[in-house]
Amino acid sequence: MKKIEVIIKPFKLEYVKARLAGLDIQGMTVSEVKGFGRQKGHSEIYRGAEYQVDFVPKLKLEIVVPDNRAEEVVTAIMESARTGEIGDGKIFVIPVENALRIRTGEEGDGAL
Amino acid sequence: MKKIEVIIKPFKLEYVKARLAGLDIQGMTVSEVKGFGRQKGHSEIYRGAEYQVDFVPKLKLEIVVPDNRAEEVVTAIMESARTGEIGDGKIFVIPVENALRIRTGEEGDGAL
Amino acid sequence: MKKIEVIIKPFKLEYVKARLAGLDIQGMTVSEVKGFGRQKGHSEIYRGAEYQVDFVPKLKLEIVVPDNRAEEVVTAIMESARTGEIGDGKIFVIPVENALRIRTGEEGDGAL
Amino acid sequence: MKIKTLVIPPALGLLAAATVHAAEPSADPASMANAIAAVQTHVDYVWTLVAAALVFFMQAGFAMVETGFTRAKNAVNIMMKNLMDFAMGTLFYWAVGFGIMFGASATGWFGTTGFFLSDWVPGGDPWVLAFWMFQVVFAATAATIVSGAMAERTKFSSYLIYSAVLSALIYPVFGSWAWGSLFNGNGWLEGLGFIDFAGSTVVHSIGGWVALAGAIVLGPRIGKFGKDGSVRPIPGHNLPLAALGVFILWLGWFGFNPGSTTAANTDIAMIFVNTNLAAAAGAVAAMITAWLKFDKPDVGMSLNGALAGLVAITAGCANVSPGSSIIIGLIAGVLVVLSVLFFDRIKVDDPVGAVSVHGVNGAWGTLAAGLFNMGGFSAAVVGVQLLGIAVAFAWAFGTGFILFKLIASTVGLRVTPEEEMEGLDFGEHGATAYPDFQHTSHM
Amino acid sequence: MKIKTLVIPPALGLLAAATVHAAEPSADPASMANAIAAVQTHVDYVWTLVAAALVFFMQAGFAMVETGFTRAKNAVNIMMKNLMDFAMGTLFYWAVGFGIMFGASATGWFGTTGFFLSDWVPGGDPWVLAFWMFQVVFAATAATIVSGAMAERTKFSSYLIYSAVLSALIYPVFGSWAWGSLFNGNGWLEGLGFIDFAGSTVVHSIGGWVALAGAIVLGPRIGKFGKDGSVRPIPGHNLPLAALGVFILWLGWFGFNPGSTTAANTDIAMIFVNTNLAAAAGAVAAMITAWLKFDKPDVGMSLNGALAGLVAITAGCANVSPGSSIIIGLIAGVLVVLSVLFFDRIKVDDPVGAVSVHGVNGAWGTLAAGLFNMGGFSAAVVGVQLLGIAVAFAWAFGTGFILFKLIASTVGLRVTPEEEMEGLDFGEHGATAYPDFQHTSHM
Amino acid sequence: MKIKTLVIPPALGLLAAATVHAAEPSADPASMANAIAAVQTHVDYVWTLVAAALVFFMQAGFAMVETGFTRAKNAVNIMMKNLMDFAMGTLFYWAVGFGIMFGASATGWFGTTGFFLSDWVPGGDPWVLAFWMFQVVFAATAATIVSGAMAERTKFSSYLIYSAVLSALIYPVFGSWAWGSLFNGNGWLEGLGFIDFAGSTVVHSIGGWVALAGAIVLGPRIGKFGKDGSVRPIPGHNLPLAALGVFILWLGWFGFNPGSTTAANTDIAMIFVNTNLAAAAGAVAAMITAWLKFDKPDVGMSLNGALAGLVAITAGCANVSPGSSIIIGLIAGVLVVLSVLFFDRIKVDDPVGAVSVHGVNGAWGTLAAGLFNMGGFSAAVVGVQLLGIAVAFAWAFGTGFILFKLIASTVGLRVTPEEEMEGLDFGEHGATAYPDFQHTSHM
Ligand SMILES: Nc1ncnc2c1ncn2[C@@H]1O[C@H](COP(=O)(O)OP(=O)(O)O)[C@@H](O)[C@H]1O
Ligand SMILES: Nc1ncnc2c1ncn2[C@@H]1O[C@H](COP(=O)(O)OP(=O)(O)O)[C@@H](O)[C@H]1O
Ligand SMILES: Nc1ncnc2c1ncn2[C@@H]1O[C@H](COP(=O)(O)OP(=O)(O)O)[C@@H](O)[C@H]1O
Repeated sequence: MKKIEVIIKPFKLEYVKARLAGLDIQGMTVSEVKGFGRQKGHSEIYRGAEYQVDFVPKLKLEIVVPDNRAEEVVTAIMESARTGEIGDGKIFVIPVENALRIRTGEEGDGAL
Repeated sequence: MKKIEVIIKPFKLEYVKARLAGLDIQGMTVSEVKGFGRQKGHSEIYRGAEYQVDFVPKLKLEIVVPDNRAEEVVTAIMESARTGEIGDGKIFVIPVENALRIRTGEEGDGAL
Repeated sequence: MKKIEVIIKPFKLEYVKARLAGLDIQGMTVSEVKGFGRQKGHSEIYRGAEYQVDFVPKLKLEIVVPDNRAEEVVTAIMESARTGEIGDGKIFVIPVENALRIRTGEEGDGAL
Repeated sequence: MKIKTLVIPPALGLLAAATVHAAEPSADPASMANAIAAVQTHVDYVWTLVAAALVFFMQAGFAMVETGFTRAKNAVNIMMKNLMDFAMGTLFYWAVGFGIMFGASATGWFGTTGFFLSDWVPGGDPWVLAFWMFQVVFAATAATIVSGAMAERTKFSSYLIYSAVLSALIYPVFGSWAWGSLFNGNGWLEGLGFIDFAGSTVVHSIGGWVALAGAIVLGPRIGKFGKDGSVRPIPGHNLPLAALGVFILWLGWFGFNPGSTTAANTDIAMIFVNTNLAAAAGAVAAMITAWLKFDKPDVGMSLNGALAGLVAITAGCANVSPGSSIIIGLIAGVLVVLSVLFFDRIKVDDPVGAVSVHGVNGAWGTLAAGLFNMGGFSAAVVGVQLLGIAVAFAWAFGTGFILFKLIASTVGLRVTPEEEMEGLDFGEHGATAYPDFQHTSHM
Repeated sequence: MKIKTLVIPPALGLLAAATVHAAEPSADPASMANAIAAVQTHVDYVWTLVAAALVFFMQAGFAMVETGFTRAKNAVNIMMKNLMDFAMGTLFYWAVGFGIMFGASATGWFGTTGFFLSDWVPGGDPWVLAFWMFQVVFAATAATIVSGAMAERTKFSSYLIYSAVLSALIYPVFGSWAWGSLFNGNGWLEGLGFIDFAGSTVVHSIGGWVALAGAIVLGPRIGKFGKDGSVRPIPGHNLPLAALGVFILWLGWFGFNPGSTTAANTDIAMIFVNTNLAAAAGAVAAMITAWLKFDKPDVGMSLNGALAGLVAITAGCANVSPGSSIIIGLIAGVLVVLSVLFFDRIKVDDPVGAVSVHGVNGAWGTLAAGLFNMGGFSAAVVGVQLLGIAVAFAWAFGTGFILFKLIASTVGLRVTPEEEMEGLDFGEHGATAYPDFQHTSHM
Repeated sequence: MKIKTLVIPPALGLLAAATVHAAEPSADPASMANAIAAVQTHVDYVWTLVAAALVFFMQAGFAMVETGFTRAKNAVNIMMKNLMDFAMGTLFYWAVGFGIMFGASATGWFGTTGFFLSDWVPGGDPWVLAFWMFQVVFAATAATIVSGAMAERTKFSSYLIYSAVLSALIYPVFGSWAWGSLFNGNGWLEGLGFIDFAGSTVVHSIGGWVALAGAIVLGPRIGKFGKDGSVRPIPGHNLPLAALGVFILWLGWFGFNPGSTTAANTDIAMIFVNTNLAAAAGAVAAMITAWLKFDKPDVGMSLNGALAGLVAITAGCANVSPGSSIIIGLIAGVLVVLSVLFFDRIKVDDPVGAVSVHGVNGAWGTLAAGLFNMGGFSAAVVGVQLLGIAVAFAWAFGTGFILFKLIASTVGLRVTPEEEMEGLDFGEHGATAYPDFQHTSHM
């Protein structure tokens, strides 16, 4: 199995979710993160002093999929999360040795 | 070493923590996440319009353990986090190549 | 590629960030987490009852780097995040099979 | 008892006579009658100005309701709009609006004297100052109603333009028709016997219909309506703050309605009671309506129900009985729920329900003031009420629509989609409402 | 100066005479005396009603304190309870409670006239309206006290039932014993000389003891007490809001206590001072007590200390000296800390400390009004105070206990454990207090 | 109408005569004149005490502004400081401060009678109580101003010491110079004709300059200034709360300024209007200044602009015209922006801008009261104003500096760097402002 970790712009969540639903992807886990990268944060003003906000709000999606589905999922995310602007985010593919469903104890691909 | 990533129902944290303490597990890292899966979110009402809350609040635990302890930890979590209802969550086992303790510079299992 | 996952004390973020900038590290992703480990939480008082706060606020940094840069990055983080006190945190090195830049579709080290 | 007095230069010594402290009247009857009148005047001032302070506080209530019902990324913008429509409204109403609303009229259509508070001269009767103070907080209320309906997508600079025009022109002109005679004016609508004691129409409907115009010209927020025509709620970010706002508004209404006597007398008792009963009935009715319709007692609707009751009793608070007030409030509570659903259905995006609360229930309250008149039902009275309702709609929606269209086609009314998605706080103000990283610090 | 007047139909012209504007008295002595009396009446109305508005605002204070001291997942529920016990309380107190509390009594045990505000007829003396307005906000205060102690586990619909019964029966019956003679009633307890100027017992203890009954019948929240008998704090979610609530309550008490004169006179000065001194002393004493016991100046205890001082001075605010007020407040501040610890020890789960603040310190304050009586100490006076305290406990705890047991065994009093864990906001209201995802937007 | 009266023991029956209810005057002229005077007295009490309640509420405003502009990890500490400087301030001003400020003076430099409210005896004239109530909330305002400038790094116990000294000595001594004659004192500065109607200098500058001393002795927060000399903003955690605080303060100012008449008369109208116009002008001017300087309408500056306008009009609210008030407010709004930038540049770290808002604009307002005097410009008047400004600075900054140095070198003024980084909430109070884990519950 692979864990596909994706960093996206927050407003893209709906698009990615819809697209993955189309692929019949059963689950994912989302968290709020701050990203630091080529896309520079804004400069904000606080009581008269300008300051650089280095970190940009992003969402991180984690989706564990069977090995054979990794590619199509990556492609789907790539397409649905893209705006073409700097800061669209990254996809990281990480090996997963096992997955278990707590409720039933199922293991492996069947647990997803 | 293995990183055991666990998605659980938030109120199960105490149980899992207590159980792991029994196994003398030294550390873990917890974060708030939103889960999307078979367990459907509620429909909520906001000013007269019903809407589906697709994401369910979950906790993610990350516990890095020596290879030889992975199984017992997985079992312990499985037991203590289970309610038997849909949405109990998942356990993912991910390979870890190295671990270091920042304070001392210790590496490998000793750093855990 | 490697994903370097780091748990640090929150106020160390600036130091680590500055140090990594010096190494010309292009990006990272930060999230708020609660840590459980040797560093014991405080006991707090709430309306007259003392209680143990088991979890300590930490930041988690995730930095994906080409294999050949992992070591220097680990060393840099180790040095910049250290205070020498319990609870300085951990570094975990996790294998990454692929990375993609959503904007351009670039893959591998070039996507970082 | 020593008191601080105005630092009066000798040349203005006349004033001293006018404000002679009533505590030492001489014994002859005429001067004693004057002394009694002076004390009454002092109570009138205290009451009118305390009431004005309560109405002022409604600005905080509106700010909390609006920010609670909208997203965190626009919270700074909401605060700025509420602060600025009061601050700029104050200056524009001082310079222009008050004269138009209450000045003597050369034309018969609006006042043309009393700009820049020129009715007052040092040493003169200060009543105009007390009266202005009470009126300016009303003008600001009308202005701020619109803010909610246009939330989360309006350019800040364009909002300032709107706010100036409303305070200086739209609100005062209609106000002069209904209330002008309270000072130097003489409105045609009040001449017909139009009943709107504290402003269901003059303040709330005017604000509500301009808000409707604004919401229409702006169009809905991105994501509010699905391509399939579905309504997608965009939940706010802090309902406890919204509830606090409603409590503050309810408090403020105890200045708004009974303060509209601008005199301390025993009439204020019934107005207090009516105000409170209608608000309570509105909240209960909206809760029950929502419960029946959605199977849950919805908090947003219940809060709006209380406000709807308050708006609806505002016109008739001095001429309907407490029992009628309950009925008026109950109907308002039902109405606000149906109205929110209706505007959703016709795809007008009003993030906080301002049109339903203030526009629709302002109209209902104005009608109710005729229907439940304690003096007995009269078709003529109801007819005038209907006329006033219609005129208010035509004037406020009409001028509002033109104003917003004009702004839209010149400086632009709406922020870019990018800015809207990122939040107006950053785009308009370079700020964030909750900038501190460790918001939840430990577990 | 032109003012808006009630729209009076000709048939009610009598009213006009009653409310003749005091500003133009004729010169003969009798009419001048009337004119003076009229002005005083106007001030009385203004003061009573402004005070009522301040007491109303205490609802917001309670809402903020309660939501601050409880978890985010129940915040909407807290808001709904606070909104609805005021809204429903208003209607039930109008229909039933006021008549029971202040009506003429056929039985000697409670009033039986004046339901539905029937003591007022158009054109009649409006004092009953002003008086009702002041009393209804007191009834609602008693009702809302209970909300905090029963927070985070009570079914919303059952809470509404409780709230109606308290406003219509439990509170008014006891109220009629202690305060009935303020209007048409004639209470046996006041007949004995029971001193409770603004309601340490009548409002706060009654609320506090019903709260105790509720907390006992409900049982503790899941997780509050460990199986080993340990006390596990369940911290709230927003202490700044709780602090805001305490400031609002403190403000409201400046209506609660001095407003209880229901007349504008110079007595209110001492009542203001006493109220403020006791609150200050309570906060300081609670802080010090907590500091000594826990080694830290605890915020929750300090805030509750201020409230405890306020509750404790409520009975005696008009008959103890400022110096005594400080002592009363200091003791209240110590007492509230010990009491919170005590109720924890006996495993009564009161999330916000309502029983300790209102029940215990209401009793202490009532006793103190006897002990520190400026007229001199008298065992007889203290005896009556103790009687009143005991009767209040028996009545409120007794009827409260029966009521909650009845509710529990019929419609059910407590939500399911699942719902409790998930939060009442979703289960009861289908809502979330903080629905916006990006709560902390950028770093 | 039956009312509750003080429970008066027979021995104190004299009081009854003094507070005879004005409603039943006998017909002879002398007693009728007394009756009229009594009613006026009642209105004076009501007005003074309602105004005091409004000023009290400013504590909540300060608490919200300060917590909003600082980080979440110090929010409990801010609440405790605001609660405690009022609570302790009340007790110290009762015991010591009031006597120093308004007592008869043996030395000519400060009062030496009237400690522990000893000017009042049961049955005596209660005016001293009403007057004390109004003055204590002013003293607390001065105390609380300092809290903001010293936020996020001051030891709590040391803050309590400061707070006691300010309420008991620093504020009252200066107060006695400017306002002592309002009661039994006789200040040298007022003797020269110093104009400070409601305390631009007496309250705000005194607070502001002590705040400056505190900020300097403490040094900046860790991270505020880069090693390279750069200014690094430390954004607060909740701007909507800060905005709520400003609205509350604005409301409170309607007690602060017009209440300073301590009498109900027609003068309060102009004071209300001036207060409101200056605040509005301050907000607008600060917004525009910030917009020009930073290209964005900054919310923090706009909020501070409103406060700056309010502070600046406080001295002259009773002797400048409405038109002048606008000018005073406009200049205050510009000044506050420049001043905040200036103090940043000279590396004084004032987290909420207290020095700029209260110190600088207090001075400006005091000068403006001379410059814009309605009675005409006089160099002598302006000279006295400048003298007062200078003396206030010397006294407040001087004594503040010595006090803080003394504290620093004995018990210590500042928390450890570790504690500062972790937050004072934990270190000082063992607490967390937002302890609930699931702050954002679902998406
Ligand atoms: N090396 C990295 N390791 C982990 N996360 C990264 C890394 N580089 C970028 N990111 C994440 O991806 C986000 C987008 O990256 P950025 O460089 O801004 O733009 P782009 O995706 O267009 O290359 C960043 O905000 C950060 O969260
Ligand atoms: N493929 C997946 N990848 C990552 N996380 C997942 C995946 N499937 C489920 N999850 C997480 O596990 C949680 C529980 O899964 P769900 O399908 O609801 O029930 P169950 O655990 O009973 O199978 C989800 O809310 C989500 O956070
Ligand atoms: N086995 C582990 N797996 C995952 N995270 C861990 C583990 N052990 C420690 N951590 C994280 O590292 C943080 C620091 O660890 P701790 O044991 O307190 O001190 P130290 O870093 O000095 O060893 C913890 O708060 C926790 O977030």
